[in-house]
Amino acid sequence: MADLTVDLGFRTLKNPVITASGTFGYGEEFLPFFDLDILGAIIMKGIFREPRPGNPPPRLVETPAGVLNSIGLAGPGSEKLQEIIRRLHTRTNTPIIVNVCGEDDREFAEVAAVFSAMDEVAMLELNISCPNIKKGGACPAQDADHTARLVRQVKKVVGKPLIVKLSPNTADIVEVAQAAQDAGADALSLVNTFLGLAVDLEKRKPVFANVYAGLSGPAVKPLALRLVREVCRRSYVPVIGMGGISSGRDVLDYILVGAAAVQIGTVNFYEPGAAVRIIGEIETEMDKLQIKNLSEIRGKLQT
Amino acid sequence: MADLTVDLGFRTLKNPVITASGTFGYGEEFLPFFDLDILGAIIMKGIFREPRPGNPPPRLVETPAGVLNSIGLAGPGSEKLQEIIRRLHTRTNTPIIVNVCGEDDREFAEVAAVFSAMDEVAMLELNISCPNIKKGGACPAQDADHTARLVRQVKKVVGKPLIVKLSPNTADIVEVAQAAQDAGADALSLVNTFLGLAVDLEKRKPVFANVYAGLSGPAVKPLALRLVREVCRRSYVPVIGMGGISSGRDVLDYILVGAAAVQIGTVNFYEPGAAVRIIGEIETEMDKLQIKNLSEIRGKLQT
Amino acid sequence: MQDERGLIEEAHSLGGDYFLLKIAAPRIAATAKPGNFVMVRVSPSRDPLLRRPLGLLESRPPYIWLYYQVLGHGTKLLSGLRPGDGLDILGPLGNTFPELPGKRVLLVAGGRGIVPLFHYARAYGEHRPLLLLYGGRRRADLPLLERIKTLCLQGLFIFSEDGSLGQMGLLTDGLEKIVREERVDATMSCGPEAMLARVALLLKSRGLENRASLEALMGCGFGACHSCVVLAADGSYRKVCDEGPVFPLEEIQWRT
Amino acid sequence: MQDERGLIEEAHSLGGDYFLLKIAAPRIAATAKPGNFVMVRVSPSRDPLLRRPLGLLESRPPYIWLYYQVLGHGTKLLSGLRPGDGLDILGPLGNTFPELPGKRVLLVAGGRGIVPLFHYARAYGEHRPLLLLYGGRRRADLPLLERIKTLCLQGLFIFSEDGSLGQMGLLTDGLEKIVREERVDATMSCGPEAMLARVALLLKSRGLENRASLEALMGCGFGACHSCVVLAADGSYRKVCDEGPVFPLEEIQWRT
Ligand SMILES: Cc1cc2nc3c(=O)[nH]c(=O)nc-3n(C[C@H](O)[C@H](O)[C@H](O)COP(=O)(O)OP(=O)(O)OC[C@H]3O[C@@H](n4cnc5c(N)ncnc54)[C@H](O)[C@@H]3O)c2cc1C
Ligand SMILES: Cc1cc2nc3c(=O)[nH]c(=O)nc-3n(C[C@H](O)[C@H](O)[C@H](O)COP(=O)(O)OP(=O)(O)OC[C@H]3O[C@@H](n4cnc5c(N)ncnc54)[C@H](O)[C@@H]3O)c2cc1C
Ligand SMILES: Cc1cc2nc3c(=O)[nH]c(=O)nc-3n(C[C@H](O)[C@H](O)[C@H](O)COP(=O)(O)O)c2cc1C
Ligand SMILES: Cc1cc2nc3c(=O)[nH]c(=O)nc-3n(C[C@H](O)[C@H](O)[C@H](O)COP(=O)(O)O)c2cc1C
Ligand code: FES
Ligand code: FES
Repeated sequence: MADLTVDLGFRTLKNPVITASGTFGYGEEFLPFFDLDILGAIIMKGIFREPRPGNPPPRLVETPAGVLNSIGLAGPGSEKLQEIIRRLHTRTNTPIIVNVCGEDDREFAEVAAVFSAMDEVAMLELNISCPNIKKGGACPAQDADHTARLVRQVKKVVGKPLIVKLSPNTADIVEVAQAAQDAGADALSLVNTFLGLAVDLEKRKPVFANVYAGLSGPAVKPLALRLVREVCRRSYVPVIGMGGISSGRDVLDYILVGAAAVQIGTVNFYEPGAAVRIIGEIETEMDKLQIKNLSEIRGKLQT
Repeated sequence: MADLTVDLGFRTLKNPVITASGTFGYGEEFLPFFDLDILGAIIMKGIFREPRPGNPPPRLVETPAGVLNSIGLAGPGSEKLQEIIRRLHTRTNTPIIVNVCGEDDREFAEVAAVFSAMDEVAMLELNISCPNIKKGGACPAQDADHTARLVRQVKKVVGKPLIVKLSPNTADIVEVAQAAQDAGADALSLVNTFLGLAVDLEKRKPVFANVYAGLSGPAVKPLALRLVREVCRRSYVPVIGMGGISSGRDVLDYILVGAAAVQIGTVNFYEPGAAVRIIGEIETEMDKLQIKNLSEIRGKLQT
Repeated sequence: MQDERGLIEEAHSLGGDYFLLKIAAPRIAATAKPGNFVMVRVSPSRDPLLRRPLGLLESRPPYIWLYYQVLGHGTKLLSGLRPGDGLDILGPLGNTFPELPGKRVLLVAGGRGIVPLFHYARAYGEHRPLLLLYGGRRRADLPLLERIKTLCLQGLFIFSEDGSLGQMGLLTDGLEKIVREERVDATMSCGPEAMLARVALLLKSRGLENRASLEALMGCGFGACHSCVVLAADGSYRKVCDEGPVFPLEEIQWRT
Repeated sequence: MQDERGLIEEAHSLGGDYFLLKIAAPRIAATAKPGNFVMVRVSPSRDPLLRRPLGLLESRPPYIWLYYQVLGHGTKLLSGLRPGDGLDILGPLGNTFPELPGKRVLLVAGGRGIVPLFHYARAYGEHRPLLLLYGGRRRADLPLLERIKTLCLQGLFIFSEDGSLGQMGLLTDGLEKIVREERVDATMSCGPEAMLARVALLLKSRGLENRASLEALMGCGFGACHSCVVLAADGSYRKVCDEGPVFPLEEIQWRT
C-alpha cells in the first residue's frame, strides 16, 4: 500500500492534500460531505483583524475551465475566527492553518501573533498575494523587498511554522521566493490567483467593482505548474504547490516538479467531496506507477 | 446593418477578425471551409530565413479549455513562403500579413526586408515573443531594450506597416509595449502564448522536449484581456488583441478594452469555420447592443 | 445535504425555453422541503465548470422535479439530457419557506419563480388556505398552468403582460387588491428582482409576514465561497445559498 | 472536406472498451475512401476542447460507421452518446490506401487498427483477392469478428496473445509464413506503433508494396497546426494528418 505521508521538516502530514484558503470556507461547511480527518491539513479562509464585508457582488464568475473571483476577503475578523477554530478543532484532528491577511505590515504581524498563540492552530500561511484587496491587484508579494521586510517582521512575533504564499502576478516569482525564505519563511506556497479581467458588454463596465479579479481552477494548471517548478529548483524550504488541481494525477505532477505537498482550491466548489476522491486517486496512481513513497518522485523531473 | 470596418490608421480592414499566426497554416488549409475574402486579414505561420524542421513530437497537447504547443516554428523558409504567398494571393483579396521570426536580430531584419518587398504582402508582424525557440522560453519581447533595438533595426529596412507582437511572459508588458511603439512599431499585437508546463508521470519527464510550452485557447482569455487593457491604456498606436477568442462577444470584449482589431487562434483548430461564425456573431451582437460602428465602444470601458 | 447521482426518469420540453425533468434522487427527495434548492452538474464534461442552482418544483420520494428556463450555456446543455442519463445533484440546499399553519398565505410567482412556490403549494396546500398569483410576459412563459390546476388552491390569479393569458398586466398590478380582498396574512414571493422590489414596496407596512426567495450567481451553493451575497437592509451582506435563499422581504435592500 | 453535423442512428457497446456508431453523415459518406479518417467533437460542451481523430470502419452513403476504444476522457464522453444525438464531424481527412487492382493484398490489423482495413476490404474485397491478418491481446479485443466474416476475404488469420481466439501469439509471429505461402504482393497495416515497427522489420527487402496507417496526437486534422508529425526515414518530419495517415512502410523511421 502506498505511503502518502509528507514530511515538511517542521511537521508531518498524513497526506499531501491541503484544502486551499478561501475555497474551503471555515472547514465546517464541508462536514456534511466527509470526515475532515482524511485531509493533510485545512487552511481557513483569509482573515484580517476586523470584520470585513468583502466586495460588492458579483464576486465570482465562471470562465472557461476556471473562475474569476473578487471576494475581497469578506470575513468575521480575528476574534470571531478564534471561536470558529476552537469549534472546528473539536470536530477534527487535522492540522488547522490560518491564512493571515493585513492591510499593512503591522496588521499582518498582529493577526499572525494572535493565531500563533492558539493551541488549535498548527501553522500560519501569510497571504501576501491576494489580488482582490487593492484596485489593480497590487499586493506585497509583487515585490521582493517588501516580502522580505514583512516576513522578517512577522517571524519576530510568531512561534508557529510560517508558510508564505506567493503571487504569480510578479515580475520574477523566484526572486520573491528567495527573499521570503531568506527572511525566515519555513515553507512557501504558490500560487495565488492570476490577475484577470472580465467585462460586461451591456454595461460597458468591468464585471467586478475592483476591475481585476483572480483566476483559478483547471485552466491555470499548466501556468502554475511551471511557476512551482521554477521555485522548487531554487528553494531550500518545502514548497506547497497549487493551481488547478482536480485529480490525483494533478497532485503527482506537482510532486514530480518538486512540491512537498499541494493545495486544492476551486475544485471544492463544484465537487465538495473532491478531496476524498483525489486522495483515493493518488493511492491508485501510486500503485499503478509502483511508487511506494512520494519522496521517490518528488522533484525527480528529468530534463 | 452594423459596420464592422476597422481603421488601423495605415490601413482599413473590412472587419476586426484576423487569423493568428501559426493557427491558420498558410491560409490554403482553410480554403475547403470558407471563402478567405470574408476575413479582416490573414497572418501566415511564423517564418525564418531557412527551412526549419520544428521540435520533435509531441508538439501540442490539450489542457483544460486550452492547448500547450511547442511546434518550434517548423517551416519551409522564406523563399518557399514567397511562392506560397503568391499562390494564396491569387485565391483571395484579404490582406496577407507575414509573421517574421529570427534566431538573432539580423535574421529578423533580413526576413522582414524580403517580405516587405513583396507586393502581395500587406503588413509584417514581428514575432519577438515565441516561447518555443529557446529552452526556458526566452524571447526578445521579455526585454524592453532588446525590443526597442530590434524594432528600430527592422523599421530601417522595411517599407510596410510593422506590427510588433508582444509576450505575456515578461515582467512588465506595458514597458515593452512603450519601447516597441517608441521605436517605431506601427501597431502592437498581443498576446502570444503563456509559458506553461506539462509533465509525463510515467516517464518522469516534461511532455515537451523544450520543457516549457505555450498556452493558448479559451483558458487564457481573462488573463490576455487584462494585459490588452493595460497596454491599450498607454499606447498611441493601434493594438490588436488576442487570447482565447471563440465568439463574437469575446471579440467585442477586446474592442471594449481598447483593441482596434483582434486575432483568433486556437479556435481555428477545433472549429475550422470559426471565423465565419465569429464574424456573424459580431454583427448580431452589435445589432442587439445597438452599436452601429465598432468605434462606438472601442476603449469605452468605464472604470 | 448530499452529492447524489440522480437518474433522469422523464425529460419534457414544455415549449419555448422551458423544460421539466423528473429525476430519481431518493436521498435528496427524502429531506427536501419547499424553498430548498439543488446544485446540478449540467454536463458530464467539465464545461461548464460550476454547477447550476435550480429550485425544486416538487419532491416526492424517490423523485424530484426540476423546471427550468434555458438562458445560457449551462441550461442549454441541461436541455440535451434525456431519460436514462445520470445527473450529479447536490442538495437539498438553503433554508425553507415557513409553513405558517392556519395562516392565509398568498404565493406570488413571476415566471420561473413559480418553482419553490409550486413546491410549497403541493406540500402544504391540502391543509390550509393558499392563494397563487402567477404572472409572466406571455402565455408561453406560463407553461406550468395545467399542472398548477392540480394544486390545492383557494384562489388562482393569472397575469400576462401581453394579455395572452389571464389578466393583462404585471402581476404586481393585481397584488394590492388580492391582499385586501382575500384577507391575506402572509406572502411568499419568487421572481425577477424588479418584481420582488415592487412587491416589497407594495406590501410595505401592511403588517403581513412576507418572505421572498432570491437568486444570485453561485460558486458552490453551500456557504463555502462567499460569492452569492445580497445587500441586506442593514447594509451587511447575506449569503443567498445558506442564509437564504428565503429572506424576510423587508430584510433585503431592494434596488428601485 | 466538410464540417458536417452527423446524426447518430445506432450506438452499440461491443463489450469491454469497444463501441460502434452508425452515423448519418451524407456529405462525408459520399466521398470517404478507405484510409480516410474524421475529426469528431465528442461532446456538445467545450471539454475536451479538441476533436478526436477516428478512422472510418465503413462508409456507405448516407452512413458512416465508427468503431472506437474508450481510452481516456474524450472517448469516454463519446461512449455516452445515443441514437438521436448529433455529432460534429470533420472529414473525410487524410490520404487513402491505394486500391492496387489485381494485386494480392494482405491486410494486417492490430486491435482497433482494424478500422481502415475493414473499410478497405468492404470497398475492394469483391473485386480481387484480399487476406486479413487480425490480432489482439484477448478475445475481448477482437469484438468485430462477426462483422469481419461478412467481408469478402480469401483468407482470414486470427491471433490473440492469450490464445483465447485463433492462434496464440502476436500477429507478427504469423506474418512471414502468410506472406510466403499466400504469395502476397502488397500489405496494408494499421495498429500499435510497436506492431508496425515489427511488421516493417519483418517485411524489409522482400520487394512487397507495403503501406501503414499511423496514429499521432492531432490538434486540427487538416494540416494547419503542424503538431501531428512523425519522423521519416530521411530524418524529416511528416504530418500524419495530411501527408498521411497512410505512408509507405519504409518511409517511416521506426523506433525499435
Ligand atoms: C437559488 C436559485 C434557484 C434557482 N432556481 C431556478 C429554477 O428553478 N429554474 C430556473 O430556470 N432557474 C433557476 N435559477 C436560475 C438559474 O440558476 C440560472 O438561470 C442558470 O444558472 C443559468 O445558467 P446558464 O449556464 O444557462 O446561464 P449562463 O450562461 O451562466 O448565464 C446566462 C444568464 O443567466 C444569468 N445567470 C447565471 N447564473 C444565474 C443564477 N445563479 N441566478 C440568476 N441568474 C443567473 C447570467 O448572469 C446571464 O445573464 C435559480 C437560481 C438560484 C440562485
Ligand atoms: C488517424 C487516426 C485514426 C484513428 N482511428 C481510430 C479508430 O478508428 N478507433 C479508435 O478507437 N481510435 C482511433 N484513433 C486513436 C484515437 O484518436 C485516440 O484513442 C483518442 O483520440 C483518445 O482520446 P481520449 O480523449 O479518449 O484519450 P486522451 O484522454 O486524450 O488520452 C488517452 C490516451 O490516448 C492517447 N491518445 C490520445 N490521442 C491520441 C491519438 N490521436 N492517437 C493515439 N493516441 C492518442 C493519449 O496519449 C493517452 O495515452 C485514431 C487516431 C488517429 C490519429
Ligand atoms: C473564491 C476564492 C477565494 C479565495 N480566497 C483566498 C484567501 O482568502 N486567501 C488566500 O491565500 N487565497 C485565496 N484564494 C486562492 C486559493 O487559495 C488558491 O491559491 C487558488 O484558488 C489556486 O488554486 P486552485 O486553482 O486549485 O483554485 C481564493 C480563491 C478563490 C477561488
Ligand atoms: C500551434 C500554435 C502555433 C503558433 N505559432 C505561432 C507563430 O508561428 N507565430 C506567432 O507569432 N504566434 C504563434 N502562435 C500564437 C498565436 O498566434 C496566438 O498568439 C495565441 O495562440 C493566442 O491566441 P489564441 O488563444 O486565440 O490561440 C501559435 C499558437 C499555436 C497554438
Ligand atoms: S454560493 Fe458559495 S457561499 Fe453561496
Ligand atoms: S493535426 Fe494539425 S497539422 Fe496535422
